[in-house]
Amino acid sequence: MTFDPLVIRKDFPIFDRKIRDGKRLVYLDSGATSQKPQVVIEAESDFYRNHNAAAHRGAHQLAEEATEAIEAARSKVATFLGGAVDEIVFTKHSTEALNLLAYSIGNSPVGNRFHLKPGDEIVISEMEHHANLIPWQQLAKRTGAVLKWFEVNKDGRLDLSNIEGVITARTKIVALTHQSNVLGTIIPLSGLVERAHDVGAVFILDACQSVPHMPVNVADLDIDFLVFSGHKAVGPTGVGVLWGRANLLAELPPFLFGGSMIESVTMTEATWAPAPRKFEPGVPNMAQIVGLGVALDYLTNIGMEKIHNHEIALTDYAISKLLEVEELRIIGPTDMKLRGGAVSFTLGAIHPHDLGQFLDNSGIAVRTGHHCAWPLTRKMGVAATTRASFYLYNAPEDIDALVEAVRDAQKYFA
Amino acid sequence: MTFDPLVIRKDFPIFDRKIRDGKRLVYLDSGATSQKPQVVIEAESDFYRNHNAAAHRGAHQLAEEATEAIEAARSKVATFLGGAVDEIVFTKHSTEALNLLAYSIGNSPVGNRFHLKPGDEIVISEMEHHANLIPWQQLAKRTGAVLKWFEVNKDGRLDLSNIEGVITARTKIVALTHQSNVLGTIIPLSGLVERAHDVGAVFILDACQSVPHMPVNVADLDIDFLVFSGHKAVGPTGVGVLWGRANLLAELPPFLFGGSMIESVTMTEATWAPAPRKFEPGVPNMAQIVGLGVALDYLTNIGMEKIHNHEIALTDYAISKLLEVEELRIIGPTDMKLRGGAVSFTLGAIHPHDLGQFLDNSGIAVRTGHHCAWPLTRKMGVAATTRASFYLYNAPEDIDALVEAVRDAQKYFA
Amino acid sequence: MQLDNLYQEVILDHYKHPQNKKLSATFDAQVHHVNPSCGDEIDLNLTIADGVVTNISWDGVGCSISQASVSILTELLVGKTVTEAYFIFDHFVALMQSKGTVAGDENVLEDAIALAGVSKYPARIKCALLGWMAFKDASVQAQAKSKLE
Amino acid sequence: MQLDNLYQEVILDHYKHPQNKKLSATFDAQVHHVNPSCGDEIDLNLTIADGVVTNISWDGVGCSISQASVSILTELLVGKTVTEAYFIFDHFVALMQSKGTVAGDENVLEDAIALAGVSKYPARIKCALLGWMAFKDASVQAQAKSKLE
Ligand SMILES: Cc1ncc(COP(=O)(O)O)c(C=O)c1O
Ligand SMILES: Cc1ncc(COP(=O)(O)O)c(C=O)c1O
Repeated sequence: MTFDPLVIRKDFPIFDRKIRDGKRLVYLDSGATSQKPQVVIEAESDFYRNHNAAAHRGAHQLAEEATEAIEAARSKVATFLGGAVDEIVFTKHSTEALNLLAYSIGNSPVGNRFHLKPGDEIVISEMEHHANLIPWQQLAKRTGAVLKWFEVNKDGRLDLSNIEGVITARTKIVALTHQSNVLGTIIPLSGLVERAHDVGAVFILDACQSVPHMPVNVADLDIDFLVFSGHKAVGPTGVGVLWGRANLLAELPPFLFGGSMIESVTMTEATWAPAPRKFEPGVPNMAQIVGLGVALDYLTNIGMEKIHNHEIALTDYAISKLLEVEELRIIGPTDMKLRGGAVSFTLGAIHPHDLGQFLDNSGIAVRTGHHCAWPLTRKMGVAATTRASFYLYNAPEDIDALVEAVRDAQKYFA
Repeated sequence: MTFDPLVIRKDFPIFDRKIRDGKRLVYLDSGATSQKPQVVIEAESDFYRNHNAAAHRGAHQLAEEATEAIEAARSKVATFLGGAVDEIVFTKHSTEALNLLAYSIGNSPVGNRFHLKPGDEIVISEMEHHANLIPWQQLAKRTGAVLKWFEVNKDGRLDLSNIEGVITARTKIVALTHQSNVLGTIIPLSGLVERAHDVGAVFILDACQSVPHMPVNVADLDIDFLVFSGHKAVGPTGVGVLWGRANLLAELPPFLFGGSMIESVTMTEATWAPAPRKFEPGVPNMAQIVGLGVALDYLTNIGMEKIHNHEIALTDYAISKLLEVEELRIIGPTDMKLRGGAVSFTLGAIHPHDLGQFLDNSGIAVRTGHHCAWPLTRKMGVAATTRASFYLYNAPEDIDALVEAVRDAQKYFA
Repeated sequence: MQLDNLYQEVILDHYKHPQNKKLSATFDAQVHHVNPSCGDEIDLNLTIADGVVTNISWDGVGCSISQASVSILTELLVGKTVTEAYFIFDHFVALMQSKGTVAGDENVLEDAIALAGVSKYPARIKCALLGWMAFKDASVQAQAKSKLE
Repeated sequence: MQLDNLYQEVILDHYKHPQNKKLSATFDAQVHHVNPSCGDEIDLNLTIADGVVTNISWDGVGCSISQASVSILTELLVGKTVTEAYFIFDHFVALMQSKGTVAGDENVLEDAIALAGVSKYPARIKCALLGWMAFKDASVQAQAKSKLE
């Protein structure tokens, strides 16, 4: 099957609508959230119409079917990531998954391998989304651990010149984003993971911007934990994934407490079910989990490798076209070997808000601002940027529309 | 408009399906999760098909529409509960909402009114669902606070004979369930709330089993926080609500950290946006929030008072019919003035699992077990019960089917 | 009735007349297992002599499936070598997890074949396995103990 | 073009030639406000003498809407009594939050009426209000200070 974004687009009902009085929707904001194919929308509806009941509770047929449905989705996620089924924990989004890790680590008693004491170190980078920055910053404050980070250099890559000085014998946690949601930079993982393991730290990967866009296999990467959000991977809103190595999930204390995560409960004591149940109290976001399973099937059927190649080609085209625009500056690497399909830029003195508004008026949806990575935009010396991010339903015509509108904006605000 | 469950049922597509090879679905498990009307299912789909984008981010039309959609839902929830719009925090379920409170309280520094020190007291009851028990039990362990509780007496009511001894000057938090999910007991709130406020404690209401079934107004009840789950109120899975008084939400530290909940961020420090944003990091469960808004509209159009009266009548009928069955024992009050529509019972020596399986075979969905309230079932002297729970789409014919099948089960297992 | 596939005569018999349901005074290992989703509990005592299961006794509360399953287990495994018992155990677990796709070998499982229908009711598999998991746990403990002696 | 409703000539003029964009050396109150969703920032100095706004100066980074809005504000409010300034403030905020349902009174708002189109773009309302909120904050501080003196 050849890869044709215009054919793929037909699977996504939202492209049938018009923007700002009749304009074609040019959706270049998939880095924030992706659009949903009809099969995913239908999967959620079908769950409600035919199988809705509280999974893992009740011995009736609907409850059995609901259980079967979410457990089947769990095994799809496991296969997609190359992990084991009991290593998949469903959350509401990657933000929750990262907070789960930070709080569970914070709950670890003395003697537990995750226990943090004053002076222990947590390593992140200046490139992190707030979701992979603030939870660690606050955990450090609560425990007395020290937050350290890799800096970002002028061309938007991690400064790894002093990797031994950043990840040290005191490091317990290394938590990094696979691909920057602002710069598009993909970090060189293998050396970092190796160094983390050499010093006995666990390696946590924020794969929000990579899992939806390229083949990611947790075993190949040799990481310890990974998070991503369903809504960025053509899945429903309200569902995210934490993957963790079985032996680590076994040792990690629980985060949220409630029904169905227990082994036994008295008024004063509780013991926990094995993972993943231990981390999933309450009636699950069942319809969303089912939808996510179908979303990953959809991506798999098209092929993650093909999707990735498509995005690389598109990004390459976008960067070359954008760079032809006077005063346009790409914030982040321009070498396709170092990056994925999120392209941030500035346009002379035109404020991104104004540019974004102008683009919107032409039917083009981009994101503007600091993209929830404020320390990074500050470091890059810009107050805000305009970001175009691509996915499987984007075509070169979308890039052409973007570049043309950027030029028009220049005239408008001149 | 007269209230007719058989007409209402037509709004819920799941009742078109058959159970166990052709039997009518008699759904008596709404206490675990409710079924969804077509309008709610359609609202989620419509969001994805027409308005999907990351709310509160991006200046494009879809993002505006998505923002507008979830904020409109927020104001519907506020109106439904009698609170203010900024007092509504969306979570994934009530379990998360209760954990949010417990963790945020645990994050409160010295000087904050929520700060807990060793010796401070947290009061719950033996009637709590695990979701309103374990978070407090674990918070007590983390902070050195003392967990106390109201006992439950033989007929399944709170023992309030020593209210002054349980809620004392040292009490900082009183967290109680409005209606027991096992016994159906509705607790007498006003005296408890008054006592909590007299000693300066905050009152948290677990309204999971009341908000979907009767008019609940936070101002009338004079409580401080309330939680409920959308999926039990004909809403989507994956969305819950925390309501809190504005001044208390303002003082409460945040729980989950990430994007869109901040005022400013550096690598080492962060400050927070005002509530509700402070408690809602990450791309929200948007389609589910929108669906919940439509669910509450649906309930409001029918009328919460009417729904409540219907359930009272149905429960009254059910209890009288069930009590005619030999060896059947109702666990919980039988006086309709003290209770709502969740009826737990035992049937001689027949184990609830076996009874539940038999009922399922007749198309009747009930729940069996300890219903995530293990200390309570232990206290009531039973290992497990069978629970039938009612909602607006249940009719007397469902009760008749239940009672007939219970009698058949007695013969089968005799 | 469809339900009869689940509640076979043998099961209801064992449920009404459970075998070896009285904890022995002596044992090599004693375990307590719980099914957290329903609160069912079992205590099981096990004695192993020279690699042969010589005694299994139990007590507990639970549904007909869990009670019958452990009752059948005691009759089936006493007298078998630990190796034979593990072979039967594996066979039984595989049958339970088969979602009704395998029939099970009556020569291996004897009366326990009556539990085959359980595999079509996912929520009940844990009930059927409760006693078996307790046995497995106890056997590991008993063997560890005998190695120490 | 539809966008012209938002980007009126007056706005683009003020954006390109912002008024009073140089922080004064003296002031009764100085505030720093931020729009957390985009990172735009403003510093604003305010002087109030005998109940009259005598000086407003500012500096900052932001989009055309936020820059024009504060520029217009400085021309509009200087010379007004605090009471008049608050009246205009309330009128402006109400216009911004109106979702395009009210027209705004040009006699009250003068050049600021040009921002009326913003109210139809919910994501931009905060931009238009950034400087106004800074002014309000500063005025409260300046008055509190003058009471103390
Ligand atoms: C009284 C009560 N509290 C809390 C919960 C937990 O609700 P959820 O699983 O939706 O978080 C339930 C429902 O199971 C309940 O009945
Ligand atoms: C790199 C990265 N990490 C984390 C997040 C947070 O994702 P979510 O809002 O779905 O939790 C995002 C998306 O906004 C992201 O791009």
